[in-house]
Amino acid sequence: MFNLIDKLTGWMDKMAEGSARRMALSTGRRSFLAKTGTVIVGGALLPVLPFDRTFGAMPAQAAEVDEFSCEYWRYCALDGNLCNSCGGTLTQCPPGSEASKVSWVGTCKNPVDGKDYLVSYNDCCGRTECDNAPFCNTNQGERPGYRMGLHNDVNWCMANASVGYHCTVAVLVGLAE
Amino acid sequence: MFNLIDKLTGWMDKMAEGSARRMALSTGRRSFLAKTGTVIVGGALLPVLPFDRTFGAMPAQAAEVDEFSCEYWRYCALDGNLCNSCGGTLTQCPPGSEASKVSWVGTCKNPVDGKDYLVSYNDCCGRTECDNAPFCNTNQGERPGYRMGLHNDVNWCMANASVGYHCTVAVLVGLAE
Amino acid sequence: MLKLTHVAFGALLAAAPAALAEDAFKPEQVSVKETIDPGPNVFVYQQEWRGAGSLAIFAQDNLKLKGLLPTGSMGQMLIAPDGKTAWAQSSYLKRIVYGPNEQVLQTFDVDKLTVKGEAILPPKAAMALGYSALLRLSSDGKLIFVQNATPAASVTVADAATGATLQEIPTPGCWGIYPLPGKSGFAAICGDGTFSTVTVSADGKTASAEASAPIFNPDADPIFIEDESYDGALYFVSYKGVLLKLDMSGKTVAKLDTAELTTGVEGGWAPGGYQLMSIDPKIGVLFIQMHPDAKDGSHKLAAQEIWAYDLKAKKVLSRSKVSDISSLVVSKSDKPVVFGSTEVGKLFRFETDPAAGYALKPAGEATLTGFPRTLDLVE
Amino acid sequence: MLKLTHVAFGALLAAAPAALAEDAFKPEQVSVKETIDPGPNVFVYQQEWRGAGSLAIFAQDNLKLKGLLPTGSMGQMLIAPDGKTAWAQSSYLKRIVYGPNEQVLQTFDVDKLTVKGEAILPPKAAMALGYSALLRLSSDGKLIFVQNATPAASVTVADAATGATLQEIPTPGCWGIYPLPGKSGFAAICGDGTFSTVTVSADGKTASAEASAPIFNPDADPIFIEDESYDGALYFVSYKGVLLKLDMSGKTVAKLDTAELTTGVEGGWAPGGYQLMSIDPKIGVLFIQMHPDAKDGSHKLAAQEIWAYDLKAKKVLSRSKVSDISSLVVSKSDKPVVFGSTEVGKLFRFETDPAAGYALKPAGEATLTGFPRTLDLVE
Repeated sequence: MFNLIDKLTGWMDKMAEGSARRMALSTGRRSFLAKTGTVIVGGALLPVLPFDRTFGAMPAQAAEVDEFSCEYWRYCALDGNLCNSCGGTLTQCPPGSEASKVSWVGTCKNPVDGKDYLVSYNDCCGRTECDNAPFCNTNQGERPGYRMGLHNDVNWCMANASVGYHCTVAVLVGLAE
Repeated sequence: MFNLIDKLTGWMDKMAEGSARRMALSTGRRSFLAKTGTVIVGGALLPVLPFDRTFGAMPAQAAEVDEFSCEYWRYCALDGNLCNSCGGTLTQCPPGSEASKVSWVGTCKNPVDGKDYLVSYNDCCGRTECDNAPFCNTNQGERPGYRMGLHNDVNWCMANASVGYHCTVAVLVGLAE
Repeated sequence: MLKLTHVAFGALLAAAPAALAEDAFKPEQVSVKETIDPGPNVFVYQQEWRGAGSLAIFAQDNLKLKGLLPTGSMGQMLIAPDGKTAWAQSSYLKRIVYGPNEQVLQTFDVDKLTVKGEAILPPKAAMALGYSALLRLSSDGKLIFVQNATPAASVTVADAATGATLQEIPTPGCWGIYPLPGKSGFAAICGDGTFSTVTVSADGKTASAEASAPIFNPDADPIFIEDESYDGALYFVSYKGVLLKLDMSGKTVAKLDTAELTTGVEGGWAPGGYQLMSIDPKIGVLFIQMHPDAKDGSHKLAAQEIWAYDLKAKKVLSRSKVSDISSLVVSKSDKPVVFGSTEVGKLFRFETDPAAGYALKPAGEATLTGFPRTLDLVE
Repeated sequence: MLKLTHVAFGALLAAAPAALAEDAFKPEQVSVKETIDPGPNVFVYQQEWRGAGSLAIFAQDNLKLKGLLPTGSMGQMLIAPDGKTAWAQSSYLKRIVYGPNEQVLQTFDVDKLTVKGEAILPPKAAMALGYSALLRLSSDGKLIFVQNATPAASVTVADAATGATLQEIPTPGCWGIYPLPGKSGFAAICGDGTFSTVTVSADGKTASAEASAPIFNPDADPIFIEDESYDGALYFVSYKGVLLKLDMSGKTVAKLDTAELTTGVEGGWAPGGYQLMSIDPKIGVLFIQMHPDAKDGSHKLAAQEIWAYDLKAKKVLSRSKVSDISSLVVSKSDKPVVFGSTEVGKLFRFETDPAAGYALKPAGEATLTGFPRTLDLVE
């Protein structure tokens, strides 16, 4: 037991040290996903939880909402400032900042194709918090820290060299049906 | 000339190192004032400028304004957060902070006795800026930094060990007629 | 060589002599207030993510601000049961938002508002929104527990007197710190729906853990991490409004009872916010933040009502309309006072009416700054 | 010894397998944008007094935010004439608001938004509200001048390429830094109404100073420290609205001309705010923030109107109503664009109509944070 914990946390910490870019380049991710039902997003091993349909559905007008609004479909579990309003894009951190090495994941329905996508919310790090950008606090499928990979009340810059929180991107990393 | 500058700035820096309390206890201040027309406030030598009456007068209702409002008469040249709304009083810094060793001076008319008072605006230092308290920005007689003793756009915690700006008190240090 | 051929000392020498009145005027003296005003306090942690947060101390009776204690960024606060000592865990980056991060545990004297000491923690402490379950004191008051996330979860155990780190306990997949009654240690909520009971040795240096049976379903109806103790039990509430009553005193955490807050109520009401509930043990009443039309993702919405719920009778006593309260705390009194904070900078004080099911009446407000999500009070 | 008798890895292992579609979905990859978007920029320094300030860069044409550069607290910004390099002087206290203060000069690459270097300054730099005259580049671009206040005034001279401190020049009773045209050095405004011309040696290590004749009356009608250059002269404005045209090119500063902005205008209008005026040299028009009912102490009031003043014809061309603009900057264009900031977090963009005396028309806005009191732009 003890060995397992040591191994796991040791491995996880080591994973966390790897760069997001290196992980993202791994071509084996999708097959890994299919095999284990887990997602490696920027270095952390995260559970892929089925979208909780207990509560209501997406608003009808979601398709018309642009990506600079908190109502945009990808932002269904985002808690932070939009990087695309701070010099970045939907998936790019603003120049000079760093992408977080670890991230949390949401499951959001794309109103155009009706499919549920896994969205990695990477924080961008090492720059002053970008309060110039819209602050969004949506929480579909969000869980407290006991399901860390689904938790958005922590600073996901935690594993970076510079932990200052700047803003958040929303990156499509998988399909969940 | 050069010696004089060295002496003056050296002396001033040395003065600035002295504590506000020590200076305030000096009983010789008022006679010093009368003699030189200058004020030592918390360690800095400041000019006593006559109240500029070029522009308008105090509002008529000033006498009824309480000391927790920016309109209170003592605050006529204050730029900062009121310490009496942050755990201090009109003349006391909040517990845990330090009174600034240097300060700027305003000349404010007391609507009760009609007299002009010299008011030392000491910043309180070494604590988080107290934005819980009202922020006042009045500027009667205020001058840019070329009249430093009348300037309120700098952090007057500058000569303290901890320079974090917390809030500002308004201390009556003289009468100007 | 600097050659100054003119005199321009400005503020130093160029003074126009003023006529000074030779009357009875006595100069005032600037000073520093020695201690805060006496009387019971409300503590609010004003968190910042790009600079210094602060721990604000208000008078319970009129919300007069008694002073601020300074912290770093992304921190948590902790108040001793006697209200005389406070702690904060927070981050100090070399360049505030970049560069090496020094995570510090500060110890404060509440009466004097001084920093009594600081200790450097292992650089793993969770940089999280304010939650009281992330920085805790052991029930004997000797140890401080700090929630870590790297993102792997663990707990740093520190000496409450010195701040010195004694050990780091891995708590993989578990979160929150719930001090065990009558012994040294804590429980944590785990992602599989169990609780882990971690017992810490007397010297604070070793620990053992024991899992409970399943307590809740984290997929179907997860629980908030906010806890409240009453009558020897610990209460949690789920996203859908199920109240859990737990026994923390055994080797493992055991479920004693459950109750549905919203049974028979129309409108899709559910609990929501951050520090979303508080129990007044004198009267056995839970005050909880509720919002209507609940759906997946609405669990952090601010309250549109605060409900007073009788824990013994298991029924809602009153429902009071409020504006955007996202965290609250209630005093321990026969006639409780509720303090609630908004996300946009207000602290509200509500008196309650025992004759009207402890319905809330607005009775004061004050200005807050930053992200004020944790409140505490000591009578 | 930690003895865990249960598995509760939560996020690590307790994963419910999801059905994954085997279609054409191609995962996106998170990355970092390499450079900011091309095109002319507006720079706004967002000052903070309890944490990290930032230098915000907006597109001139649509106010889209291109990114932020990080600074410490109570800082100043400086932009190179080519707009490719920026500097900031700011304070980094060990505990953000208390403890030893390290005053840092950062050098930034504007296109990449990177910190190219930092140098530690003598710990005397003025911790002042944002004013462009407090951090300046010499006219040859080789030296940086930093305004100090202990409160004794002096100027630190640093190497613009390395940030290294070369000397500290005492400037007792004088304030503001106005680079001399065509040579190394600066002028400063002195409290007796003169200007001091400080010439700095080629290696930046020594200096000499020369006083002017009286230029203004600091008691009767003080001048703001904001300066604007046009047609080889430097312009200042007084509290009462007298425009001073100064020659900085000689051994001492000389007054060339004065003009009263408000002659013949009813309503007690006067200039006010922080960075309160800006000249478009292409058309020789000054844009200046004005407020009515001026009185002692009103000189920092935000603008209720912005006036366009023809410097050659010496007349007001237009008066445009605005809301609470406290600082502004104008582009160098035949059809200038005015950018104005408020104290409450807005950046406004105004287009001007040459046919209507360059009257302002609102044409865009963006959100600002902190205390945004200095603006700059490069075409």
